[in-house]
Amino acid sequence: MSLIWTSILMPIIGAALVAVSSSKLSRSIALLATLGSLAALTLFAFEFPAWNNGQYHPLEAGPAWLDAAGIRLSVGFDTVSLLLALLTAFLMPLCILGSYTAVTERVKEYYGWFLLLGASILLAFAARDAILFYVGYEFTLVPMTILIAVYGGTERRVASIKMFLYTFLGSMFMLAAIIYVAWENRVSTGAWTFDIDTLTATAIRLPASAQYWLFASLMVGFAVKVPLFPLHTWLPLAHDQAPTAGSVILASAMLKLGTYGNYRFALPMAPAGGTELMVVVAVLSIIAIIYASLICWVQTDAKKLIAYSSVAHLGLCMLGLFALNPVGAEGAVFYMVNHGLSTGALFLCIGMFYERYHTKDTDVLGGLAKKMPVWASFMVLFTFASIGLPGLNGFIGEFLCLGGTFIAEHDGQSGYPGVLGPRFAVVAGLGLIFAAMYLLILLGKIVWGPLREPHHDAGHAHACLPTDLNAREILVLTPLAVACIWLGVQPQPMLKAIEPCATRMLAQYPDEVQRLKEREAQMASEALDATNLAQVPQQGGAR
Amino acid sequence: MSSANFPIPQAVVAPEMAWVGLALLLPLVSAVLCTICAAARLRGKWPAVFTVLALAASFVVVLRAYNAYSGPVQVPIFEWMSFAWGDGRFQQFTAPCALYIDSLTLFWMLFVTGLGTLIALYASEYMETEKGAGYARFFFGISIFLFAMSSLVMGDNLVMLYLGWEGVGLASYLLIGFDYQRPSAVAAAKKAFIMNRIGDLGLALGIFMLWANYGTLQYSQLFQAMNAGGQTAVDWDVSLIPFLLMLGAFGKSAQFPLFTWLPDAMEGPTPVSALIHAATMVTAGVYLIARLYPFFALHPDALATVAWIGGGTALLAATIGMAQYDIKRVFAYSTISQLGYMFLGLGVGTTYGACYHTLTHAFFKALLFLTAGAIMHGFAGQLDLRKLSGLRHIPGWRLVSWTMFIGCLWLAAFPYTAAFFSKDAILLQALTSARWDFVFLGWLGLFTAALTAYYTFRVWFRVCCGPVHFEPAADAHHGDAPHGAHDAHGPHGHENAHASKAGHAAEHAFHPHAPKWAISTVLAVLAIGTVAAGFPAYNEAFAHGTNWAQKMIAGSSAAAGAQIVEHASHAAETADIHAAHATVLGMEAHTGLLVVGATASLGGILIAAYLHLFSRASADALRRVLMGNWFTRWLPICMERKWFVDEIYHGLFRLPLWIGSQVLHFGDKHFLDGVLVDGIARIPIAAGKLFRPLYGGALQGYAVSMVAGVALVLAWMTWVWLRGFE
Amino acid sequence: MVPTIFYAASAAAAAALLMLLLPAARKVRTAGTVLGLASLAWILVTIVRAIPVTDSALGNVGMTVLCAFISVAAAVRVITHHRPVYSALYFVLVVISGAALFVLLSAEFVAFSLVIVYAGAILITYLFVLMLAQQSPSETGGADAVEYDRVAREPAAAVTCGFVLLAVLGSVIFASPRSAADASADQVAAVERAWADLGRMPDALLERARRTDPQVRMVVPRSNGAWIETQRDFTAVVSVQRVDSDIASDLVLSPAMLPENTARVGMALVTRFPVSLELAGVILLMAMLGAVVLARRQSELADDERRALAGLDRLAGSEASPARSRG
Amino acid sequence: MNAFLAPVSSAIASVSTALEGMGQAFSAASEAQIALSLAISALLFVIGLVGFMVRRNMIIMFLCTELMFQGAALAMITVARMHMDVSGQVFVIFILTVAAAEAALALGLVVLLHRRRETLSAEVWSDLGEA
Repeated sequence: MSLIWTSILMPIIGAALVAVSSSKLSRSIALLATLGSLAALTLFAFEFPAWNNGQYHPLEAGPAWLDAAGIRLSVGFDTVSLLLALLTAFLMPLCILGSYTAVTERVKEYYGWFLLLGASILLAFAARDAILFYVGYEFTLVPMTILIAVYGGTERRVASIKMFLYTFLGSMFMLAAIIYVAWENRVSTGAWTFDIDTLTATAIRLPASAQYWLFASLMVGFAVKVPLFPLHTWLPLAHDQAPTAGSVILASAMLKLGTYGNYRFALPMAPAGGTELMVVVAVLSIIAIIYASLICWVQTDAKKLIAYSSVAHLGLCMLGLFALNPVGAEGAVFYMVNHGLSTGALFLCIGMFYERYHTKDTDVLGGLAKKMPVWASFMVLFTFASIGLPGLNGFIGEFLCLGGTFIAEHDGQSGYPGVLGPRFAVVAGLGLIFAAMYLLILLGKIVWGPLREPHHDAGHAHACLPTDLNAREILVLTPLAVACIWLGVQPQPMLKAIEPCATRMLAQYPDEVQRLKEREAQMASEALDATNLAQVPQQGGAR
Repeated sequence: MSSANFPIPQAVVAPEMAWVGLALLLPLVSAVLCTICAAARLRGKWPAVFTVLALAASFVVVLRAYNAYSGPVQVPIFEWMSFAWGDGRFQQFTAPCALYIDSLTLFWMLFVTGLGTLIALYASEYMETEKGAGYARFFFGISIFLFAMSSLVMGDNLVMLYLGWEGVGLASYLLIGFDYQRPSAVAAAKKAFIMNRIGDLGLALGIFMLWANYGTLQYSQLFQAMNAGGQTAVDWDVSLIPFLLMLGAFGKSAQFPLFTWLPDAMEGPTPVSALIHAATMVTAGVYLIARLYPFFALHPDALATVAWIGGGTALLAATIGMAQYDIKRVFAYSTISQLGYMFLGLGVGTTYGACYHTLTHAFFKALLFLTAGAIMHGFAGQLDLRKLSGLRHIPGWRLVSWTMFIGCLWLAAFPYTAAFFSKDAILLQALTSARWDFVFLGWLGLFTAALTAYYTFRVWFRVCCGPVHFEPAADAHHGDAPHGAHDAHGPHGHENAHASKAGHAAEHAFHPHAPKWAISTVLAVLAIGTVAAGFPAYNEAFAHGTNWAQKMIAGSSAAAGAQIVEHASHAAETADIHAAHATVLGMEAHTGLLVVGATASLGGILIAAYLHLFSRASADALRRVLMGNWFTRWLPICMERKWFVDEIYHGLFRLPLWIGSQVLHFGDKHFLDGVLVDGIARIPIAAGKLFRPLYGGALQGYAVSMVAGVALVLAWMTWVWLRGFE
Repeated sequence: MVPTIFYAASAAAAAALLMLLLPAARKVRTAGTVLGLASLAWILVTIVRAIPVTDSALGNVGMTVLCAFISVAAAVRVITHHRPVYSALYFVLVVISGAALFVLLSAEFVAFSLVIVYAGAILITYLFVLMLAQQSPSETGGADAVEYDRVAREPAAAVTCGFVLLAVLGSVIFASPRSAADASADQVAAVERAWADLGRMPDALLERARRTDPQVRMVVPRSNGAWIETQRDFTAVVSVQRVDSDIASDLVLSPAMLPENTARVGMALVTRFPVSLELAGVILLMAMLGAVVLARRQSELADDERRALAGLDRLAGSEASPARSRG
Repeated sequence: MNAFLAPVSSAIASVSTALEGMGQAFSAASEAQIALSLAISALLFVIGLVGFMVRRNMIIMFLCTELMFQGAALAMITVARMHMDVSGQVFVIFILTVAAAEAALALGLVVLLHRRRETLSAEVWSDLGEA
């Protein structure tokens, strides 16, 4: 437990140190702090006993924070949250290393806020108390808004305000839902608590109508964060305007808070609601896949393109989650991690050429393979990881998500009856084609083709950067590349570890879905009876 | 629906055979070494050395496996994607990294690794102008391709197959776009990958469907489950499985709806065209169908669809091939056409014919492409058959000319060549089928064979015979010709005469360099291989021995072929009996087909000889006649313009989607974000504007709002309080 | 039911007030006046009809209604009159009618102090200041008053707020019926406290005892140490020594002997609220000091300002700060 | 005639009794009178409040606060009468004190402000605003 707190507090202490240090020293402190956090978390992962049971570890309640409201500083991980936290901790040092030359003004503040961002995301993943989760979840907005609003592009103000307000509005619904469950728990047990497991146990006993609204409001909060169509419009703007490292963390870790929220709260807490609304969410996810993919196709801004592709990819992730069977859930969780790696890496790649050319417009810039072969190699690798090439990490999640969706109607034998089925998988599968299309178009424009450079003399304004990547930048991308390949070749340990979590999340669903199906069958037969009854007098009249 | 028991040999689990995995590992190692070469900025031929050695070693591994082969084996290597949430058959997902080795696998692997080694050797010389990063990149691509192809063929389950399937797509993408600074190459690479992805989606859905029905994706378990009878559990009819798999096969093997990427793929370096886009990768579709042949009986029309698509594509591609001027494009269309034959063979039920044709085709088409590559290499990228003539007479080019001649004879299915026998097997099956449509397709195939002979020898007579004359291509830099110019706009008939005059000036300045040892050796070896590929058939036809190819196919899942077709067409007799008693044009089937096939082949060659060797002007005259006539005008135009398939696709799919995307993009920005999101955000802003005067700084504004607040709070409290009294 | 009528009447009153506040034609203002008086009557009648009036209280109620009309009408005039001096004078009317209401509620001392302090002192101060800041006719632009006196500021919002508040207050009035038991308990407690107060006023006690019985020589403490003891029937018993004997004997004081209101107020001030009394004194002192300081600051500031203005005049074009006034 | 004059004569009688002071202070007050007085106090308070909000003359605004004091004081007296307790009256005395102090200071301030801007309008003093 102390290791968890170490990993969360290291960045915070780092931020405090950065605040009092000099600009020169700040990035080293930040790097050390994030590395320390990663080290603590890695140590924790090594001695983590719960890889194979889907439970939280450690399980004991933390010290009281607000005793009157039963809020406790309880932290602990299950496999999924540990993986996502490891992803965050893994990306943080890389982001900091990647920002060395990108940020030249207000350096101290940048690293300080960045560390706080990382700490709050880690807190959200580590929290075992719903309010603690909410604190982490919501506090991410503050540093992120500042990172965008101060270090962003030309429209940074609009972008940061929109991001803040949009996601904040969403999470209000979520908070309300959590408090509602806590209140119900208080009514039944007489004591306030926000312990997630307890709340889940309470929530699944609520009547179906209550669960419906519970699920809907949790979903609204998380759907904004995911982001699910049509609540996605804040994301492209935020990505477009954010500094590179901000984009990386936004795409890789912050969006995962949304899907993680679904995994942790919406789905297990309100199985009846989830069953009712599953088709709605699935349809929205599919719309997101197709819609965002098509928009990517005509994007000329590289970063916006990747941002929209995140919308599409996370749509697939949500679809896998809402297939409500272990295959889809495994795929979705795996995809959460791997989308973080490949998309984060793509943002880093884009940031690297942006630093050199100060443009992300694929109409102006192109054919960089000639000038930057090393960069181009990485870019191609990560693009294919994002396309979902088998052997790289993206494939596993994509394949399982689609497969889970496909077999969702395969009831009886898998133990997890579903509703979605092949029709959904086919339409979502079009996304695979579109993904190849827009990402290869991106590659074709900026990596391949004759060299095109912007005309203004700022071509190589950045004096300290060579034409191709320098050692530091290679150092940033290499771990990501290794991770992408390694997870594509050896997903097995991770899949095994996720499996108990997936089944645990879905524990209530087989019964609920069965009930839904029975209800629908009954309604159908009643409708049939009604039409038969309606026909009788008609026939009589005809005679 | 098909509970018939097909005699599929059961696989034995043999972990001790893990060394076969070297066939996968070695190309991967060489890929890594190539990467290191690139990183270390080595300028030598090291990447080629590594690759050739690795591929040769993996060929040796496959040979050893062939020697050690005694029955199907399953070789587990490590767990890749496997998890279970219960004990039931449908409560697990198992996709290990494992190998499934049966005779079909070995049959494929032998020519894949063998040809891969040879072509890599060829490329070591062909690509020498690119030494440095490009050289390493090229051999990286080749190595990755070989790895992926091996995984595709040797994989124990459909997920491994899918890995290879997409992996060869990646290699193809990287290699077609090898000359990445040429936009046409980049576009071709992109097109290849995306069109393949359409097929891949079909394959993926087919895989899911198989999984949903049989609860496993491993071949041996699948076949067992198949024999035990499928379990229909999804709301889609299980008989859709073959159609979905077919879509994947059509994409990878460039069949009718998805074939347009292959001609464009000729943008890649010629060794790539030879290896990937002629000999090996494009046969993956054939392999897929052969491997999963029992499942194609799940729908009675599945195999008929394969046959129709194959036969139709063969004819379509042949007609286009007749009107192309770029040598590589002619060969590309001939590849599509020949692949059509293979699918025809699969469709009519002779997996042996299809697979054997794959083998022979692999050799002669690789040979043809490599000779084309040699010409391109020597003539600075010139590939227009109107601008090359009489190569046979140029010193140093004899080997090329004659090896090309061998390739052309084989492609034209000249009697008693290997290709003749393989094509024969396919057409015989079709012509003797009990189904009228298969017989029709057989005759269509024969007609196509005549066209094939014509366009094949059109190339050879044009390029290697006649007076010596050549023009180097406009870009003196070695590489691949800018086909784009000819591609879109059909050439004008009378170009020939003028071109030769214009070319004379260049002729003196330009000296073609003849191929050196590596290319020559490879050409020679391949020519021998091409001839030797006929051995199994000769053994059967003349020595009445066993046909090696047939034996190999018969030992695998593809063997179920004949029975399935019979089963599907409800014919009482088996294919063999049927063929034995069948007649072609009143003669005994084998004899009849020999006569008819020889006639078609020789007829095509003779017409080509007349039009393109003896009287070249008459070819132009014929074209003028056709073009001058309103009723026939469409024919040459459509053939030259490739039946407008690309344009139709553009108009039918790409353009509407693109317009749709623009609309969505606009809508996303201005409606969804602009009107809805910002519109909602404007409500509080408007409310703020409404109350703004209250807070202008004047005291009373604050007073009013304070009083209003107090009044409202009091009102609410009073209301609550009063409710308490009532 | 009753509150609903009251709300309607209040709404009418609010509408009338709005009509009076809006810069409208004379007819509208007349209509507003009529409507206002009618709705005021309506409010009062609603109340009187809601609560039965005993005959004995008829006079009090009638007087209260009369005073209500006067004070409310005057209050409305205070806020609607365009000329500040008249507003101030109408306020005097409010104070006087208010004092009458105080008297009707048996608070004579407060009533008189109200008249003296308000009408006599505070209002005069107001008038002084008004005179001091009086606009010349040229400033008013020929109208009867300056613009900021004539045009009300956001009357609709203000009247709406006021109406809501009035409705709330009215609801409270209607919602708290007092039980007779409460009233009598209050009465008992009040009488007891009044007798106890009397016990702390030796002279008054002696005087009352003598008034009851002229033979009383002195009042002595009773056996339990208290000076006075309350009886059930609102009478009280004191121990007295009569002129003719040294032996203490009981004397019953009738309710008429209860101390008068002013005495009780005074008693309460010094016995129950001594600290508040002191604080009030301090407040007055501080106010006085504050007024002195302000008056001093005033003249200094005036000098400063004059100097600043002169400086600003030299620096041409930067008259920004005075020009910012939005009058 | 008698019926018409009866309320008037009884009113005069009640005033004289009230002025005499004794006795009536300890009898239960008429509920109607209490309600009426409270209503008047509410009206005065609200009118004062409205006046404070609508009038732009600073002096009148302060006058309106005095109106509100009146309302409050009347409510105090009424409730004191209702409970027959003198604390309410005592409190009104304090209110008077505060009102006097407030008047002194407020008027001083008004004069000060008037000196600075030569107007009594409250709206020239809007420095609280953001603009």
